[in-house]
Amino acid sequence: MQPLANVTQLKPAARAGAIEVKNVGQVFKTRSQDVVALEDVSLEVKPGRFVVLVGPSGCGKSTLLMMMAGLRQQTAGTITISGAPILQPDPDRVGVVFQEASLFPWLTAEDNVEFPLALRGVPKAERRAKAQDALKLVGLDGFGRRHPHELSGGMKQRVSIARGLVQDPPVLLMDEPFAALDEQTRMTMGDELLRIWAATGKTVVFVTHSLTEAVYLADEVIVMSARPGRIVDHLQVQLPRPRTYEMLSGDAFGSLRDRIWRHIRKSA
Amino acid sequence: MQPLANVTQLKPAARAGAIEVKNVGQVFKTRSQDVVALEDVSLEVKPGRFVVLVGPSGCGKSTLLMMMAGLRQQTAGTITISGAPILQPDPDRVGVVFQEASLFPWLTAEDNVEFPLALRGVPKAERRAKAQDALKLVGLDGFGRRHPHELSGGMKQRVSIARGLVQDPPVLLMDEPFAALDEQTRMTMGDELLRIWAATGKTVVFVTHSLTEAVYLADEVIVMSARPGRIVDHLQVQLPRPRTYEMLSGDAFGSLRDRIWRHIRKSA
Amino acid sequence: MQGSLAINLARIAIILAVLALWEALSRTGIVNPRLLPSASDTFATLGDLLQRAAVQKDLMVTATEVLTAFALAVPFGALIGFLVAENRYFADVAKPLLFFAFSIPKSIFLPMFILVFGVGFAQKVGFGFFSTIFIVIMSTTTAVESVKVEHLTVARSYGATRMQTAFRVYLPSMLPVLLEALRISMIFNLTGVILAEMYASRDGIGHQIATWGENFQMKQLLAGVVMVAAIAMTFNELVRWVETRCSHWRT
Amino acid sequence: ADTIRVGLPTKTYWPTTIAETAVRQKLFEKEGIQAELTIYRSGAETFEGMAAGAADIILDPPSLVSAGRKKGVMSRIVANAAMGNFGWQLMVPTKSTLEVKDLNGKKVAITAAGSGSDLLALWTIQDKKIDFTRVPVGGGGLVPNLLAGNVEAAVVYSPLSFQISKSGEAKSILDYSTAVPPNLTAGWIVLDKLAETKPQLVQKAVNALYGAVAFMRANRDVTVKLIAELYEMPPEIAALEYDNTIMKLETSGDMGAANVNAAVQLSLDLAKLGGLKDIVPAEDVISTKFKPVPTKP
Amino acid sequence: MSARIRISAKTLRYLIVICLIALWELLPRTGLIAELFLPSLSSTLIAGWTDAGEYGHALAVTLYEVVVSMAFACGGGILLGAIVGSLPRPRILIMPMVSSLYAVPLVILYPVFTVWLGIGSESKIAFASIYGFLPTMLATAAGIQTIDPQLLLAARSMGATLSQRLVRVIIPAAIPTVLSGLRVGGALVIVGVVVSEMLISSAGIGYLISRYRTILDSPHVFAGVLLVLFLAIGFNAVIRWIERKAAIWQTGTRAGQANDDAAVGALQPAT
Ligand SMILES: Nc1ncnc2c1ncn2[C@@H]1O[C@H](COP(=O)(O)OP(=O)(O)OP(=O)(O)O)[C@@H](O)[C@H]1O
Ligand SMILES: Nc1ncnc2c1ncn2[C@@H]1O[C@H](COP(=O)(O)OP(=O)(O)OP(=O)(O)O)[C@@H](O)[C@H]1O
Ligand SMILES: [Mg+2]
Ligand SMILES: [Mg+2]
Repeated sequence: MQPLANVTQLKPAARAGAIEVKNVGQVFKTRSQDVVALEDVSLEVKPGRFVVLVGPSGCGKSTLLMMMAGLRQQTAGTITISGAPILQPDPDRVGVVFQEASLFPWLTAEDNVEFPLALRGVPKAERRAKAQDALKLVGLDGFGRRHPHELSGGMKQRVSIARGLVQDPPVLLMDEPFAALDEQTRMTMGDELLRIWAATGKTVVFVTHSLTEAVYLADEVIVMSARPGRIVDHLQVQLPRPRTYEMLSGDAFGSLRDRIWRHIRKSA
Repeated sequence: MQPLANVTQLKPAARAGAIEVKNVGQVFKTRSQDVVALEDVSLEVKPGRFVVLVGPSGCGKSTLLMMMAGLRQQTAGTITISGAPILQPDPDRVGVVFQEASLFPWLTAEDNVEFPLALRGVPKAERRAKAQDALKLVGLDGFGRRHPHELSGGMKQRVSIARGLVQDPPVLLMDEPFAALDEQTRMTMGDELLRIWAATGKTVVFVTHSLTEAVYLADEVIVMSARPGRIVDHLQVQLPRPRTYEMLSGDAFGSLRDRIWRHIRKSA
Repeated sequence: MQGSLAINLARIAIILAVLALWEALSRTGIVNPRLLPSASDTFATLGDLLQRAAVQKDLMVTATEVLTAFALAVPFGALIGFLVAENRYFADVAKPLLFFAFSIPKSIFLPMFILVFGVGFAQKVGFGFFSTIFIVIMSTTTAVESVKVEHLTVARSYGATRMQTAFRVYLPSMLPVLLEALRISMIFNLTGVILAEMYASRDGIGHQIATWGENFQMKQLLAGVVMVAAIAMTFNELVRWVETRCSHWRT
Repeated sequence: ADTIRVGLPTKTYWPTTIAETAVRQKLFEKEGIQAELTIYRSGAETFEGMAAGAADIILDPPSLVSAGRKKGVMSRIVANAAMGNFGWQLMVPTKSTLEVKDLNGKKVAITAAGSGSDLLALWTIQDKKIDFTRVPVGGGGLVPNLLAGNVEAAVVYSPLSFQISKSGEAKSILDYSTAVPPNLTAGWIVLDKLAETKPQLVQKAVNALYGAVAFMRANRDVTVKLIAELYEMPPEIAALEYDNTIMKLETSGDMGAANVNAAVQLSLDLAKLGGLKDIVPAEDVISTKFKPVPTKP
Repeated sequence: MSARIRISAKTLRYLIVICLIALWELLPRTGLIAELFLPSLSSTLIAGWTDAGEYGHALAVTLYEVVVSMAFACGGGILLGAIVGSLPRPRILIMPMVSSLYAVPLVILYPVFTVWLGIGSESKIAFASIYGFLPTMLATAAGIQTIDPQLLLAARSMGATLSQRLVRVIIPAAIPTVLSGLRVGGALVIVGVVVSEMLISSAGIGYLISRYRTILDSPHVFAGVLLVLFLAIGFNAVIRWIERKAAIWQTGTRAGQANDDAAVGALQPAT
């Protein structure tokens, strides 16, 4: 385990949206043995970048996201967001879309989306309007009054994405948000996300298993290895924006995808 | 709504694993209005076939599977499995892998996998052995003693698949089983599934959003349209078996994939 | 594990603090020591009382009655509660009636128990049972209702029988609520038996306690209360032990 | 041997001493019967116990017999046990200077509305021509409330009354054993049915009980020790209880005696004060069939 | 399909109630039970009617005590139960102590309590509040533990404060358990008030019950009991009303699914 001694100094001047992860480790204590989920992970994300995190199942992607969100404390190292260490959840700095939809079953889709706004005391009319917009964005116009159990798996996930979007934080962490979606919806939503990102200048950290999606969306792709999770590659995707579907068949795209693929194949 | 009059005659001689869906419809009553999820769906699956079901999010794939499993009653039409109508769950005829992992949180991974066997009174030693095999198959060797909350999203899904496999029924219904897996694991598991399928002669109905995966795995692909769900295409995949990754770049593969893609794009 | 040590220490500290406060209140005369004998006096009396063969016998009698009533009420009540929750028809018929029965002070019915059982073991157990069963039924019903549908669906898809669903899905998911109910039931049960003993009895600790109370023997009364509380706490700890063994999957 | 089930209203009450003495001196055995003692919470509960068939012979005031007859429970007093409220006192804290007449408009604790202490309080109001509020505080609440000053006075039963006057916490301002004219405060009661079907058993039981009374009168030390043990009290207080209560109990128990009818009537009249409406004639609550022949130890 | 059954369930329930009422009248009349133990319904009603004023006053006193205690017991119990249940440390530390505290037979100590609280309404309210508070709190805290931790995680990520998590996540998610806590706690409050009035007091229904009982006036005793029954009926009606209001919150659990008609059949396990 890393000692906590090498804590970085606060950088008060750092811009909103910057993420700095330094020598972070996470050890889970289970009854039988200790599980080292992440070991010595360091990465730096400049504000406004779209970063995609890929890696084999169980390598610690969700765990890393949870730590960035302040929902779990790392057992070693430090995480700084917008220049200040993140010690507890702070919706003004970071928003999360979870891997499992985790909607509140007693609220309708629209109330679920409004939830984070309600917490902040946004007036009813304003948050209703925002929720409607977000639901329209994810293609769930007209489903606002349904309860989660009346929605399909993909619809629940989309409500969850909408809930993440209305929060509008400078850093958005998304854990496999499109996993339950069909390819068409997935593309539409990917483009939509890129549009919002470009317009708002958010920093996005996005976990996915689709390498095509990874390259299509990312400024940078971070590749993690299997247990214990470490960073094995950090690629810059130099493809021009806006991205188009034609690029998918280009050479640059193919070679990036291949490079990631080799890493994953090696470590899975 | 269809009257129940046109019930098909029982065909006692039908072979195990045959599925027949006739004019099936499903209407959900919600507080505000009635939702027609499925309308007049008919399909026939010969024993031992590998059928993949694709369609836009919310088109009724999960609902159709639930009805085939006897977990939900259709509001119109009939469903026959192995020659007899399915009116309630019957694990001797049909096994299900659910879209959401739905593991029992109070059981360890291995106890979760053993669960269906324990219900049938399989002796402890035997079911332990089978569960170990199934866990090994899904790459979770050594994770047997963990509880679901100690597993990653993809791991939970794999436990759920293992639980479906140990049951060994003639018909296996799988609802997006690989959605949370990375591409490498997904491929390995797909090949594993095909191997088991070929060896046991099961009928498999498999829901996925990955069109590549659909064509790679299937004997037949059934394409559904968005609400109300109907069958818009039923393709035979004539690619030879065993399937290889080289086929993915072949023309036959590409044109099948394109054909499905056009349907999905139209209806989503 | 070091966490549980800290918690145990904290718990002991709280108990000691309460005892110290009790002792201080009484010693300094802030509270009339005749009305609230000091903790040390009470525990000294407790020691004396426990030496007595008669008190030991009373404790044994009460403990037997309490355990018998409990052993009868819990399975029986859980079964009814389960039926009520499982069967809509039965629920519609019985739920309001059961709930209604629960809100009536049970001590009104003590004479009826004497009428049916006479005075003795059966009557105490009967009343203990009667005081407990309704809360068991109600808690079971609620516990059943909080079970997750997905888990039931999974079990159904594997063809689980009614019994299997009950023991393999309902029971584990209901466990936290059920154990809490068990605790509360035990307390009701204990109070029920003691009330019955106070009402009419040849032996039992409740009968003793009533006498001490009516004769303003505060030391004995408090010591008796401590005894009863100790029985209940022992049981509590037992339930807690089961709880920690069964619920480690919750975090 | 036949068993007689004796129902007693409270543990620390003289009937318990009588019955216990009879058991320990083997008086029931000498009569060829066995006894089983059950202690109830109060007079009314004891009566219900008998009505429910859980007790054969009980000790209670005539008023309950009267009320019971109106409610379909047919019983009678077969032996006269006491002709006064021995040891019952109206008490105030030691520091208090209040007299009985000063209690006008004050609060006086009783155990329960309609109980023996309530009757005595009502009698006080009527007899002393004053008015005070009767506050039911339960047996366990009498002394605590008196000491805490929630009430100005309390009607206290024996031996509690001796105990707190001995300890110097309270003093008596009215002794009901002398103040109230003699009336039949308590007698041994059996159901009519039992008296008819097993008169022998009833006769033997009263023989043993009055044998015990005789024994107690003759053996002061043994009895004081017994009281101290039963009541869990120091011997001094047990001695007070012996002198002021046990020694004043009826020794013959004969319901045929000349003064009995009037004494029962007076007792019922007092009960009327407490709100008793179900009054039957005095002769209906008593039975003269059994005249105790004290068993010799 | 369930409509017919539902009606007949209701009918059956009424039939049972009518049978009980008939038995109440007939058993004492035929002499099968002595009037001392169970006076006939008619004589009970007559007793109650002749002293209607007295009973009316008693009911007012009791009702006041019940309502106030209910606010303390249920309100406080749910709130504290939710807080304690959602914080693991205090839960482990406090809960065993609280349930042990409840194990102290309060009824026995009640006479001593009156020394400090007086014998008026205050002591009844205090007693009934404590009596109903602990089960409500314990039940709520237990219910909290069945909540999906993922939901709490989500709320935390959105910056929900402790009180927001309590009101917006924990309580709604624990609604079925909270409701049962309310039921149990409320019923106990009624019992607590009546019992404490029976023990020590000079007003209220419990006082009347124990007073008439001391002089074996069973019709008047049961007239009081009848009033307690009415209190219970009234309380039951309130709870059912709340339950109906809350039904929408219970989606996703067994209780909520009862509303989904297609799923009703699905709730019966296969045989
Ligand atoms: N609470 C926990 N206790 C013990 N081990 C845990 C716990 N949570 C996660 N783990 C372990 O940590 C590792 C990383 O888990 P994590 O959920 O971060 O993986 P992931 O990269 O998100 O995987 P996936 O793609 O399957 O979602 C896994 O091996 C998992 O078993
Ligand atoms: N219990 C219900 N009540 C009302 N509507 C429901 C219910 N269950 C499903 N639906 C609706 O039925 C439709 C089909 O749902 P289903 O879950 O079958 O979709 P799906 O094809 O599996 O979608 P996905 O790919 O997103 O999982 C959806 O529009 C959904 O909103
Ligand atoms: Mg993950
Ligand atoms: Mg689905």
